[in-house]
Amino acid sequence: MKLDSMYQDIILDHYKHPHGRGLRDGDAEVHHVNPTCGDEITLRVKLEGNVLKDVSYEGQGCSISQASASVLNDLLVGKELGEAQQIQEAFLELMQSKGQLEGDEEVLEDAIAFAGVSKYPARVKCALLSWMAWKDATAQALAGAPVKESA
Amino acid sequence: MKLDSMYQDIILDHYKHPHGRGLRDGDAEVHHVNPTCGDEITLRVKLEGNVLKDVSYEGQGCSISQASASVLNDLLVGKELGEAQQIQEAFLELMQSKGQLEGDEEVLEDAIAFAGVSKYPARVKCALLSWMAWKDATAQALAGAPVKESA
Amino acid sequence: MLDVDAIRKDFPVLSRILPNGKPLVYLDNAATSQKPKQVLDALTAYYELHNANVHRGVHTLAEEATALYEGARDAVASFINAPSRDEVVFTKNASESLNLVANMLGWAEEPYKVDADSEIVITEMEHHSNIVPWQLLAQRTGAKLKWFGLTDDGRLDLSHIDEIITEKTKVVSFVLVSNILGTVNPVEAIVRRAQDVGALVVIDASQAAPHMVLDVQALEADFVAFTGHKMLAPTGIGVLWGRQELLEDLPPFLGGGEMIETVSMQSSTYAPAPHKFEAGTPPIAQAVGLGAAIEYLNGVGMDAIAAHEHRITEYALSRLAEVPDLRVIGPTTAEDRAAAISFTLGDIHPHDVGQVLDEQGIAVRVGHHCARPVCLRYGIPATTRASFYLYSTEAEVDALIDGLHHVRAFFG
Amino acid sequence: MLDVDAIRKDFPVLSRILPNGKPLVYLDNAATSQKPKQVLDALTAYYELHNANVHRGVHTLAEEATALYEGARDAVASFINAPSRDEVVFTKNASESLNLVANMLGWAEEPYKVDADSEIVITEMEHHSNIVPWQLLAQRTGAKLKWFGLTDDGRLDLSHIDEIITEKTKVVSFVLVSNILGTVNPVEAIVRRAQDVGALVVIDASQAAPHMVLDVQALEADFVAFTGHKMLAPTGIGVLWGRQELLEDLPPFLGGGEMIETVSMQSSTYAPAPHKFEAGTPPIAQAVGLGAAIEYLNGVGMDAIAAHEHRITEYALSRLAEVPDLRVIGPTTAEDRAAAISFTLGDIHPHDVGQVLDEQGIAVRVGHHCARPVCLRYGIPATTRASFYLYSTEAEVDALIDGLHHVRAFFG
Ligand SMILES: Cc1ncc(COP(=O)(O)O)c(C=O)c1O
Ligand SMILES: Cc1ncc(COP(=O)(O)O)c(C=O)c1O
Repeated sequence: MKLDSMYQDIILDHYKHPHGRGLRDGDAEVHHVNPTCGDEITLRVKLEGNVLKDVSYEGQGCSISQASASVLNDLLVGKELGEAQQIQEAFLELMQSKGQLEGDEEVLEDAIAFAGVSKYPARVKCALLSWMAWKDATAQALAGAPVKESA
Repeated sequence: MKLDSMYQDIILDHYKHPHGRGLRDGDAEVHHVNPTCGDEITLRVKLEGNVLKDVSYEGQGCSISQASASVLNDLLVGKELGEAQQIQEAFLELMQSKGQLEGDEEVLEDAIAFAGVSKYPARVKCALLSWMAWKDATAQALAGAPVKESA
Repeated sequence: MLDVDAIRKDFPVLSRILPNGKPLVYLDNAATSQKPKQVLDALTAYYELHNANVHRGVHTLAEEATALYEGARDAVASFINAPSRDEVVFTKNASESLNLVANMLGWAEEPYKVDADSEIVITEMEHHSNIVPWQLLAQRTGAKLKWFGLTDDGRLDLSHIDEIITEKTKVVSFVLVSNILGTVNPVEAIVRRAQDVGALVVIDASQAAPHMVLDVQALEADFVAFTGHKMLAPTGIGVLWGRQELLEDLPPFLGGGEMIETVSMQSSTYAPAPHKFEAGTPPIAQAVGLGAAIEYLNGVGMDAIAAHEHRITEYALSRLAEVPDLRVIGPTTAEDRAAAISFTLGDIHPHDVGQVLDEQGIAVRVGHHCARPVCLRYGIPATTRASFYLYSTEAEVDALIDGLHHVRAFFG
Repeated sequence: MLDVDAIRKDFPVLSRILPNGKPLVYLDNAATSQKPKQVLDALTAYYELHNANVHRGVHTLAEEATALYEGARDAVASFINAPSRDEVVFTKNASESLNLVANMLGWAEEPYKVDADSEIVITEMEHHSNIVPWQLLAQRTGAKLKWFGLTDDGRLDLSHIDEIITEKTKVVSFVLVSNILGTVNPVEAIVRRAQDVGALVVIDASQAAPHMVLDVQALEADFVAFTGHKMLAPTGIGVLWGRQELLEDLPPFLGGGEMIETVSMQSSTYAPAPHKFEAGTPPIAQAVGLGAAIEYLNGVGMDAIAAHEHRITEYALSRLAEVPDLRVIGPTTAEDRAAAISFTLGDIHPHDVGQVLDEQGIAVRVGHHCARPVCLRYGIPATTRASFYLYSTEAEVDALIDGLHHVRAFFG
């Protein structure tokens, strides 16, 4: 059934038991919304030198956007920035593939479960919400932006 | 042929040899334009008590609008206002009849030649231009408006 | 009673089988309606036989196109009981109609001019298209934007009406039927107060015109806006009705061809309304399509349509009440209520609800429905909305209910 | 060479027999073009299969409609060689596109803001839709409106360019191809000077997009406007192309659904371009129709269309020269000239010319063609205009010439 290709068990698991949720100390904070559906995320990154020490987040949204933030936390925390960026790019490529790619499990681990989502244009934005927020926050942290108050 | 029903000889005659054309002394002056085609008329009325002493005009436009002003001059000058107004209304009714009326020759004289024009919505406005201008100018003259300078 | 089976045959899309093999159950009518073949035929006939630019031609096609376009204006005027056809302005959608009014009032002379001393009143249940134009006007003029809040059961809270609509209020703009809550608002109380303080009244009838008798004279408003695509007509056409003397007094909005009387490089004068507000080549074919849609609606009868939707709404509300954890956002009875029903389903996100329903062929809308303040008011991120129309059936309601049980099982 | 016979078969209206028994000779293409059945089929397929509101749905129809609508944006972007699809804004017509720019510049921040110290430059051959918006902007901001005059042979008089475009000039807006004179304007000279003084350049390409290759990057303009109905597409759709950073920096125009990022009663933020400028339900079906029109035009080839029209224009100019008392208003050769030809015929009023031609089935436009300043400039009340397109034939030119002889005889 087509639905199962979107709602893999891995996704539903992350949705029901999100990893690393909650806002903790950070070097930069961003608030992103998906105007098409109203999904929102507040996300902070904490750097230590070249290493992504923490990605903490809070938000509301559908299973896809929530699970995707949880998977992001799993995948990126503890990585060097360069590697984290490669993972982000691999995920972006997968999501823009319109169901054509399967994703490299070596790189993306649980995130390959989102391959099925890439067939649904309206949901791709849900899956990308936290990843775009992370990219933005990291850029701000590198630029030395102060932590903003939560909006 | 259909064209001849619009371009009656009477109309072409008035067009080629307009009656009463030129601006003379008046009690009120108006400038009307037909925005659909750019036809323009400047028209003055001169009252003497209850009698329409003169209708003078200048303008540019198609054969229909020019001939109609000429016919108006013929029909209305020298009439009492009440009668002039009746003639105006009869002409208006004829022009709005979409080819259904023939017009009362007793009242409208040469103006019945315009019956064929009433079948052409875009041209009805041409035929009515001077008549609407006359109505407006007469109302202004009665209200005691001063003669405006030509625009 | 409507012959819904016969009506459904007029709408080609309603017999569509979706790529996953499921027949379409279209419950997204508040977003846009489907089109009967009568409307599509009118469009095709227009383009295949009469297509020309309007108003400025003496040739046969131009005369025919003009007669069709202006005939559509007559159809709209009589559909809304307008005192004059010249009060009907064609726009591209309801949003443009509302922006048109907001902009006119910003550029108007006294007594209409909205400026830093003015107040503008809207409500918390407006569609974004009746919020943002007024926020922009307020920002640009310094006027103050105020609004009516909502009661817990999805109605306007008019208890402070005299403090909200005051002597400073220049304009009150509100929705006749909410697209998210389904609430039908009490026009008279608001109009009465607005008239007392001399404020203009704008009514957003986008969700009313398709579903019930709309009588602009009975409403006693100054402006009424609605949109074609929600009432069986093509996309790309909207209507602004306005009282004649206002349309005469107020300044133009868009400038261009069609809306002028005479132009020189130094200055221009404007055509009388409605043309003053119709700059450029109008949506000719779309107006013709709207005329055909109105003919179709009149043929069925607006009263009969309203009665049918009322029945469906009652049935849907009673069946939705059976679904565990389902909370209707908006009035829970069919009284003073239209056929758009929003709800939440436990803590399953509406996006997920919609996706699983879609898998069963059921098209509902999910999100904030361009009325985000309503979601904020009720502390929810979004809703799922099912909305019905003249061709909706009880069987479709049943399919929705089955679908919702399936959603619960899936995420259970 | 075009296979004009084959092309004509795609256009149902071209085989129409008029009520007076005459076959239609459609020479009013500058006012609006006819539509091929490929475009009508695309419209019908959209409504019969995929119709839904766009962007906010997760259901199948909404996804399909969104893909079709956004696919049309891709088609437009590549048709005009836009660097990015996000630079293509859908409007209702070219007039709205031009008003959009004028309004944005009125509400913009520095350095774009047009205010009392600014100058706006247009030309005397603009369509009213590129005059009135700037007059309104000048009135409302106190800016000064200036313009290029015309030479006796229907070209822009650029001899005083340095006095007309100055350091105070904020925006220069001009027509690429005149709808009344047929003149093709020298873009580069104007753009060069505008860039020197830091002014924005707006190009009205309404009469260019249908007839020649349009490359917004080659033009080096900041904004380019055109309209669907003149290029085989439905009424109710226009395009504004704008440079991405400008669209990002400039404020929105119409407020409402679709154009927002997030709305609360207190304030709103806006979606990125192009959506920021597309308030309300867009002209979805019309965009789809425009996409189909572009596919049709690309199939024929814009270069081939331009060459065909050039040949027809040459032939028409040479044959018109045979008609006694006929004076072409505009360039008298086909060089830097498009296929809209205006003329006067002795002192026979154009209205009368058009009427007698109509009687013979020949549809031409008469009047000031929404470019009254051109008529004032040449001291004429109006013109008769014949305008050609990809389906026009030499036989139609011949019919026109015969018709004009008949007109002369009739009023002789
Ligand atoms: C040169 C030019 N600019 C602008 C327009 C306005 O186009 P529209 O009426 O579709 O807004 C036209 C056509 O009427 C035109 O010929
Ligand atoms: C209540 C209400 N007002 C305004 C609108 C805006 O209509 P449109 O998008 O056609 O401009 C809508 C529909 O989206 C609506 O439901």
